[in-house]
Amino acid sequence: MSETLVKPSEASPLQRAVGGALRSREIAVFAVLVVLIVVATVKSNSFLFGGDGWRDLLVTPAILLVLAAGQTMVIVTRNVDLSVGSTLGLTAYLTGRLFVDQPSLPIVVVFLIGIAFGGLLGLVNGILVAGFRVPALVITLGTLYIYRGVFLEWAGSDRINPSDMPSGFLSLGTKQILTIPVLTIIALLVIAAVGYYLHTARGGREMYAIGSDPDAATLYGLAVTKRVVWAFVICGALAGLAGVFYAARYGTISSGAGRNLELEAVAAAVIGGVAIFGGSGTVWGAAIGAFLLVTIDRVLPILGIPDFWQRAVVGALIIGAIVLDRVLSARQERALIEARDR
Amino acid sequence: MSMTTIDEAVNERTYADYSRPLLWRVFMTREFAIIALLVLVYFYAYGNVANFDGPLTLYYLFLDMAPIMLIALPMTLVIITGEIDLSVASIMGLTSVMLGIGYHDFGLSMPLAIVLALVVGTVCGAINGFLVAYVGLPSLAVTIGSMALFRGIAVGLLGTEAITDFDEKWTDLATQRIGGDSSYPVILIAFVVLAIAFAILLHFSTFGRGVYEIGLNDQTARFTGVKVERTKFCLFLLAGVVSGFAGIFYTLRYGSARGDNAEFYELQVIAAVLLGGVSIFGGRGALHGVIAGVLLIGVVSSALRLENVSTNITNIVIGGLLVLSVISGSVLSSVSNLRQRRAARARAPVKASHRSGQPDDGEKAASE
Amino acid sequence: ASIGLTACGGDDDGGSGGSGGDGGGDITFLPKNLGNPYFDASTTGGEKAADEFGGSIEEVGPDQATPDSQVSFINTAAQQGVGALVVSANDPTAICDALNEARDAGVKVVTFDSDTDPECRDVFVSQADAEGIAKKQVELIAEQIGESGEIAILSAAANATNQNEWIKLMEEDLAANYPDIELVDTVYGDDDDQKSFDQTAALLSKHPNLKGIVSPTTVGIAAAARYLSTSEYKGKVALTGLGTPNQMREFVKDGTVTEFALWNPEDLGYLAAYTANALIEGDISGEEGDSFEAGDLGSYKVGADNVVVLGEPFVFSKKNIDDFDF
Amino acid sequence: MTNEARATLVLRDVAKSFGAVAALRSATLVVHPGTIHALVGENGAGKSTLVKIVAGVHRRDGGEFRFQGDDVDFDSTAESKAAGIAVIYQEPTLFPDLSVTENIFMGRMPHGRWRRIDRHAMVAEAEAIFARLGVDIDPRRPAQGLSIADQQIIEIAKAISLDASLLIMDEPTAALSGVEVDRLFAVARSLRDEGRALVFISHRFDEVFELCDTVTVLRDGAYIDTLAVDETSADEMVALMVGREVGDLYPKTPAEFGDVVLDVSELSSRGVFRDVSFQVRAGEIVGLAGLVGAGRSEIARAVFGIDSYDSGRVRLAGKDVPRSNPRSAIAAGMALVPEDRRQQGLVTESSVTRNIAGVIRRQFARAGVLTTGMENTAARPWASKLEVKTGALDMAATTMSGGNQQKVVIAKWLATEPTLLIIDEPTRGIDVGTKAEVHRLLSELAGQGMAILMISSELPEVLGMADRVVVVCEGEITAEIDRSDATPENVMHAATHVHGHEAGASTTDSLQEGARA
Ligand SMILES: Nc1ncnc2c1ncn2[C@@H]1O[C@H](COP(=O)(O)OP(=O)(O)OP(=O)(O)O)[C@@H](O)[C@H]1O
Ligand SMILES: Nc1ncnc2c1ncn2[C@@H]1O[C@H](COP(=O)(O)OP(=O)(O)OP(=O)(O)O)[C@@H](O)[C@H]1O
Ligand SMILES: [Mg+2]
Ligand SMILES: [Mg+2]
Repeated sequence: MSETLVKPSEASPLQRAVGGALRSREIAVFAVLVVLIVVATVKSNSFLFGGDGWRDLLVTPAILLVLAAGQTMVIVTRNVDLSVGSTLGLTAYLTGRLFVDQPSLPIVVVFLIGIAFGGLLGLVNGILVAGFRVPALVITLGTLYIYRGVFLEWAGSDRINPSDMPSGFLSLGTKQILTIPVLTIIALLVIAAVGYYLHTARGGREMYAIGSDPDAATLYGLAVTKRVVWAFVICGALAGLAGVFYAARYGTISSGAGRNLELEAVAAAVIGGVAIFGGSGTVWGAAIGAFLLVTIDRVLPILGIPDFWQRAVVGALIIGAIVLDRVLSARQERALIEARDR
Repeated sequence: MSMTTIDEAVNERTYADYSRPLLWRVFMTREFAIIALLVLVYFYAYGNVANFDGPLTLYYLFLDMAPIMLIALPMTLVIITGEIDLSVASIMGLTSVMLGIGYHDFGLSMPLAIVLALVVGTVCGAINGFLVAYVGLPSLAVTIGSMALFRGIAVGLLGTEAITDFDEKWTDLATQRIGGDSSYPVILIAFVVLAIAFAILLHFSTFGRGVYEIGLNDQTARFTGVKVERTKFCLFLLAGVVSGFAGIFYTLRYGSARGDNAEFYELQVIAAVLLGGVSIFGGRGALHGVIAGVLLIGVVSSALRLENVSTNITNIVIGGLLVLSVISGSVLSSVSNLRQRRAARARAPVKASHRSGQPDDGEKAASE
Repeated sequence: ASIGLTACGGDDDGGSGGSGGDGGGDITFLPKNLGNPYFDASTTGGEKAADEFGGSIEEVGPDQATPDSQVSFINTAAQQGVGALVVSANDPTAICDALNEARDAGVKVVTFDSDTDPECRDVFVSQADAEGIAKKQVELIAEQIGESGEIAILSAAANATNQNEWIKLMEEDLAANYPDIELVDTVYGDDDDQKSFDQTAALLSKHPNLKGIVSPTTVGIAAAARYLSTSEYKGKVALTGLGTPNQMREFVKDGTVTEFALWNPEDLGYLAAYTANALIEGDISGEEGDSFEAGDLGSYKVGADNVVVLGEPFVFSKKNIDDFDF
Repeated sequence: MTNEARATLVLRDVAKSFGAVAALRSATLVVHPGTIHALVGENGAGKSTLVKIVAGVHRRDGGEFRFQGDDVDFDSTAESKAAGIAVIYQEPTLFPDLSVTENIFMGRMPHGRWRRIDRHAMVAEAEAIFARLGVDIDPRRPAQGLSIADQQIIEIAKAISLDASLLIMDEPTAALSGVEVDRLFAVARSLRDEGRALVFISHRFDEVFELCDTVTVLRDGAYIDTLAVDETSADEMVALMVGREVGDLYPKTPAEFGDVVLDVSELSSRGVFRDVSFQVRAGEIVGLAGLVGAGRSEIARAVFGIDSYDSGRVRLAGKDVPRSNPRSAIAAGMALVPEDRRQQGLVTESSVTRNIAGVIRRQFARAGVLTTGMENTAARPWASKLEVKTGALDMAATTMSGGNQQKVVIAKWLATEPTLLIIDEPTRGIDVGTKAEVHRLLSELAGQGMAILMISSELPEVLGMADRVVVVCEGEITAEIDRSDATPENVMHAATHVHGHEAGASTTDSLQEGARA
C-alpha cells in the first residue's frame, strides 16, 4: 500500500524499495516494536525467554488485535466505532451466561453466538449511521452509553467466575500450538482475513474508495450504504469475538469488562497508519499498532518506568505517529510538485 | 434587465429582514425543542419524583453539572468549527494535579497555585491548538493522543497519592451558595459570566461569525479574510483554559487532587453539546441549546437517581437521547425533501407514457 | 399523576417503616461500586438485618469506583432524607463534605469496609482492625514461602484508604519480624479484572525470583489466582490475601492457593445495618463506649475513634472452603 | 418517428430544479447510434445537469427519458452504468488514495478465484487503454497528485473501458493539450464507427466542427434547436446559444487609465507558475486568458494572499502587500471574486446578509461586537445596488439561482470599496441576462477608476471586455496583447505555446486555427 508517488523511471528499483520501506508506516512502527522487545529482553531475560514470557508477549495483544482489525475496517470507510468496548463487555457477559445457563453448548457454538451477537450490535450502528446518514461519531457515542447501560443492567452485580465456565473453554486462553497461543492464532487469522478482504476483494477496495471520497463513490454508483453497514457489522462481530476472547482469557467477567477499549482500538489503528479520515491504511499497520500499544504497557515497568507513566508514553506515541504521517506526506507532496515542474 | 449604476439604485429594491415571523424563528428551532424538552422533564420530575422539589436538588444539580457546563461553552465553539477536543477531561485531571502539587509540594499560596494550574491548562490547549490549526492534523486523532498524554502526565506526577490538605477557605468557596442559603452555588456566577462572554463571542462578534463560516465552508472563510488557523488555535486554547478552570473547581469541590479526577468527562461534555443541537460537522448550533442540553442531562440524571434508578438506565436514556437527537434531524430533513420532490413531480408529471406521438423536431437535422 | 401517587406512597412506606420521624428506618447502602460480589454479599447481610429489625434497604452506587460518582449518590440520599447512609468510601477526603452535608440534613452516616476521615461519619464498622488484617496476611505469606524470599503486593486502586493502611502496616510488620522477606514491588490493579490480571503477569516477568504475592483485595486475588493457575508459576509462587470463597474455590482446589483470609462480608453488612439502625433509633449516638445488640452477632461496643470492629479475619483453606457460599 | 424509435437516447421536455434554481426547464436531446452528438450552450445552460440526469446522479422532476427504446428512470449511477451508459463528468471524480487502475475499474473490478480481484488483468487493460490514448501514466501509482490533464485522461480511460453503448463526455478536452485531444478524437471516431452513440460537450467550436455530426443547442435550461454540423456555422450556433446579438453582451465603455494600481513582479511558485509580471492601472480591465489549468487562478490566489509564493513581489498602489495574508490584502484595497462560487465565494448555507457583510463586518462592528441588525443595515444597500433577487435578507444563499449567488459574491466584495477587483470567471454558470449585467457593471466600475483583473476562460468575454489581454500558458506569461491587437488567433496561439517549445504538437495550430466566434 505504500507505493511511491514519483514516476517509476526516476529511481532505481533498489532506491525505490529502500525509499518505500523507509516511508512505510508499518515498517517504522514494527521497528519500534522490535526495539522495544529487544530492550526489554536485555533488561530482563524472562520478558521473552522466561517461563510465560513468550506466551504472554503473544497472547496479551490478541483482544486488541481483533478489535483493531474491525476498527480499521470502519475507519477506512471514513467512520469510527466508539461502541466496541461496550459490545465487547456485553458479549463477554453473554458468553459467560451461555455457559451458566446452557452448560451443554459446544464451545464452537458459543463462539459463533458471540460473533453473531456482536455483529447484531454492529448492524444497529451501521443502520443508524448509513441508513440515516448521520455522523458515526455521535451515533456510536450514543450506543456506547446504551450498550454499556444494557450490559450493566443485565449483569447487575452478577459476576461470571472461572468456575462457571468449562475448563476446556478457559484453557483456550492459554493453550498453545507450536508455542503460539491459540487466541493469537485466531487473532492473526482474523487479521489475515480482514487484510485479505480489504486488499484483494472488490468490497474491500470499495470501502477504501468510499472513505477516500464519499461523493465520488456515489457518482461511481458504489453501494455506499451497504458497504458501510457491512463495515460496522464486521467491526461489531469482531468486537463480539474479542468478547469471547476476553471471557476465555480472563475467566472473570464483571461490569468493567471492555471499558475504554474503544479509544485504544482507535489509537492502535491511528498509530498503525490508518488515516482517521478514511481511504488509506492497512490492517497490518493497525495490528502492529495494537501490538505496540499493549507491549508498551508491559515493557515500561521492566524498564523501570513506573506504570503510572504508561499512558503519557502512549499519548506521546500517538501524537508522534500522526505528526510523522504528516511530515511524510508533506515530503511526498513536495516531491510531486517538483516532479511536475520539470 | 439593465443594471442601474451603483450610485443611484439605493432605494430601488427593498428587502425584508426576515422571511419568517418572529415566533416561527424562535420556536421552530432545534434549540427551542431542547429547551422545551428540558422544561417538560423538569416540571414532570418536579411533580412526580419524590424529593425532586426539595431545596437541595438544584444546588446539587448545578454543582454536579458545573464542570460540564463550563467546558461545554468552549467545546461548542470548537465543534462549530468542525473540530473536536477529546482531551478536556484529561486537562481537568492535569490541572487538578498541578493545583495540588503547586499548593502542597511547591508551597505556593492558593491564588498562585490556581494561576499555575490555569497556565498548565492553557499550555495543554495551546499544544492541541498548534497541532490542529498550524500543523493541520485531524483533531480527533490529535486529541485522542493528547487525552492519553495529559492524563498520563497527571497520573504519573502524583502516582498513588491524593493531595487533600487544601485550605478550608478555598474548598468551602467551591461549594458555597450565593447569598449563603440559596439553591445556587457560587460557581454559577462564574458560569454565567463565562456564558455571557461566550455568547457574545459566538453570536455577537466578528470572531463568532468566522467560527460559523469555518465550520460551514473554511475555504470561503479564508477567502473572506477570516484567520482560520488563528481562530482554531484560539478555540483550543480557550478549551484548555476553561477545562483548567473546571479542573480547579473540581479539585476544590472534592478537596482532593488526584490524577484520575474527572476521568471520562469528555464524552459527557460532547454528548451534552451534541444533544444541544450542535452539528458534529460544524457550522450549526447555538449556546442556549447547549446549556439546555447540559441541564437536560443533569435533570434526567438527578431525577432518575432520586427514583433510585441505577446509573445504567440513566446512561441508556442519555445515549438514546443522543441518538434520537441526530436521527430526528436527518429524518425530518429527508421527509421534507421527499415532500418537496413529490410537489415538484405533481407540478410537472413525468410523461412516461408519452411515446413518439408528435413530429420530432429534434430529429429534423439528425444526419443518418 | 398516578406515578406521582406511587412515588409519594413509597415515601409513606418509609415513614411507617421507621420509628423516629420522617423517613427513619430507610437505609441506603452505597458500596464502592456496583457489580462487586463482595459488596453484594454485604448488602445481602444488610437486607437480612433490615428484615429482622423491620427497616428497608436500598442499594445504590456508581458503576466505577471513583469518588466523584459516589458524591452524587450521597447528595441524593441527603435530598431523599433517608434515615442512614452506609458507605464504603472510595476516597477518604473527596466524599467528606458531601457526607457532612448529608449529616446536616439529618442522615446518619455509617462507613464500613473502607473508612473516611473520622470527622465525616458517625461510626465506622470495621471488618477487623487494620493491624489484625495486616498481620494475618503477612503471617499467611510468610508461612507459605518459608519466611524468606521476594514478595510483592497487588493492591486495588492507588488511593484506596483501607488498602493503603494495610500495606503500610504489612511493611512495618515485615520489617520488624521477617528480616528475610523482601517486599520488592507494589502494583495496582484498580479492582479491575483485566488490569489485575495483566499486572500479575507483569509482576512475574519483572521479578523472576518472586516467591509470593499478597493481594489484599478480592478482585485482585482472584485475577492473580487465575493467571497463576494457567502459568508455569502455579504452585511455585505463593498467593494469599483477601478473597471470597466462591471466587477462590477453584484455585484452592487446584493448588494454586493454599490459604487466604477474609471476614464474612455478609456479617459486615449485617452489622453495619444494625449499627445504622441503632443510630436512627437513637439507641447509640456513636460515641466511644456505646453498646448495642446486633441480632445474631450479639452485642457490640463502639471503640476508640467511633469504630465498631466485626472480629478477627477468618482463614479459608481446602478443608473449610466448601462450608461457605458467598 | 421511426428514427426516434431507433435512437439510443431520447430526452424530451426534461425539467429539473434545485430548490429555487430551475437548472432545466424543457430540455430535449435525441442521440442516434453511430453518431457523435454535440451539446452546446452557455455556462449554466444546463448541459451538465442533463448529463447527470442521464447518468442517474439526479432524478428529473418531469419529462420523458428513454434509453434504447425503453422508458427508464435511473435511481443511481450504478443503474445507468449497468444499462450501458458511460459518463465523463465535467469535474474529475477520482479517489486520491487508490491507484490509477483501481480508479478505472472501481465498482466493477474483475475477479478470479476466491473472489480475489484480478490486478494483473486490470493493469493490463489499463495499459492497453493508455496505449490506445497514447499517454504514459503508470497504472499502479495513486491518483493523488495527478495533474488536471492526467485526471481527465483517467476519466476518459474509465469511460472507454466501460464498453458502453452511450458515451457522454462533459468537456473532456478542457484541460488537454493538442496531441491528447487528437488521440481522444481518434478513439471517439472509432467508437462511433463501432456503432456506439456519443455525446460531446465543449465550449470549443472548432472541436465541435471537427468531431461531431449533429449539434443540439440549449439555452437557459430549454431546448433551442438541433442542427447538422455540416449545415451550420459557428455564428449561427452562437446566435442560438445566446439568443440575441452577441454585441450586446459586452457593453465595453472606453475609460481613462490612471496610475498603476497593481504591480506584480517576477512572482514564482514552484510547480505552479514562474516569473509572472504584469501591471493593472486604475480604470483598466486586464484580462487574464489561457486554457483551463494554465495557472491563472493560482496567480490570482497568490496575489490576494490565499496561497503563498516562493519569490517575487506584489505591490498595490506602490505599497508592498505581505505574502499569504488575505486580510492585509483586503485592508490594502484588494477584492477577489473567486472562480468557485460554492466553495470559495459563498457560505451557501448562510444568509444573504451574512454573506454580503462577510468582509466588511470587521469595519462596522464596534470593538468586534455586532448584531444581525447591524449586519442587515450594512448589507441592504449593497444587495439593493446589485439588485439581488431574494425574498428576505435572512434567506440562505442555497435557495438562490447561480446568477443571484454571483451577485451576492460581487456585492460582498464591492462593499469593501476596493481599488483593485480581481474577478475570476465572472460569468461562469450564470444566465445570459445576468451576464450582460455583470459585464456592464465591470465596465462601469472601471469607468469610475477601479482597477480590474479579470480571469476568464471564455475568449469572447476576454476580447469583449479587456483593455489588455495577458495570456498565461503552463504557469508562464506568454503574451501581453492590447485590446486593439487582440484576436482569437493570437490569444489562442499564446495560450498553447510556452516560450521555446510548444505545449501540444504541431497539430495544435491547425486545431486552434478554426478559431472561436
Ligand atoms: N446541485 C446543484 N444545486 C443547485 N443548483 C445547481 C446544482 N447543479 C447545478 N445547479 C445550477 O443549475 C444551472 C445549470 O448548471 P449546469 O452545471 O447544468 O450548467 P452547464 O451548462 O453544464 O454549465 P457549464 O458550461 O458551466 O458547465 C446552474 O445555474 C447551476 O448553478
Ligand atoms: N487538484 C489538483 N491536483 C493537482 N494539480 C492541480 C490540481 N488543481 C490544479 N492543479 C494544477 O494547478 C495548475 C493550475 O490549475 P487551475 O485549474 O487552477 O488553473 P486555471 O488557469 O485557473 O484554470 P481555470 O480555467 O479552471 O481557472 C495546473 O498546472 C493544474 O494541473
Ligand atoms: Mg457543465
Ligand atoms: Mg481557474
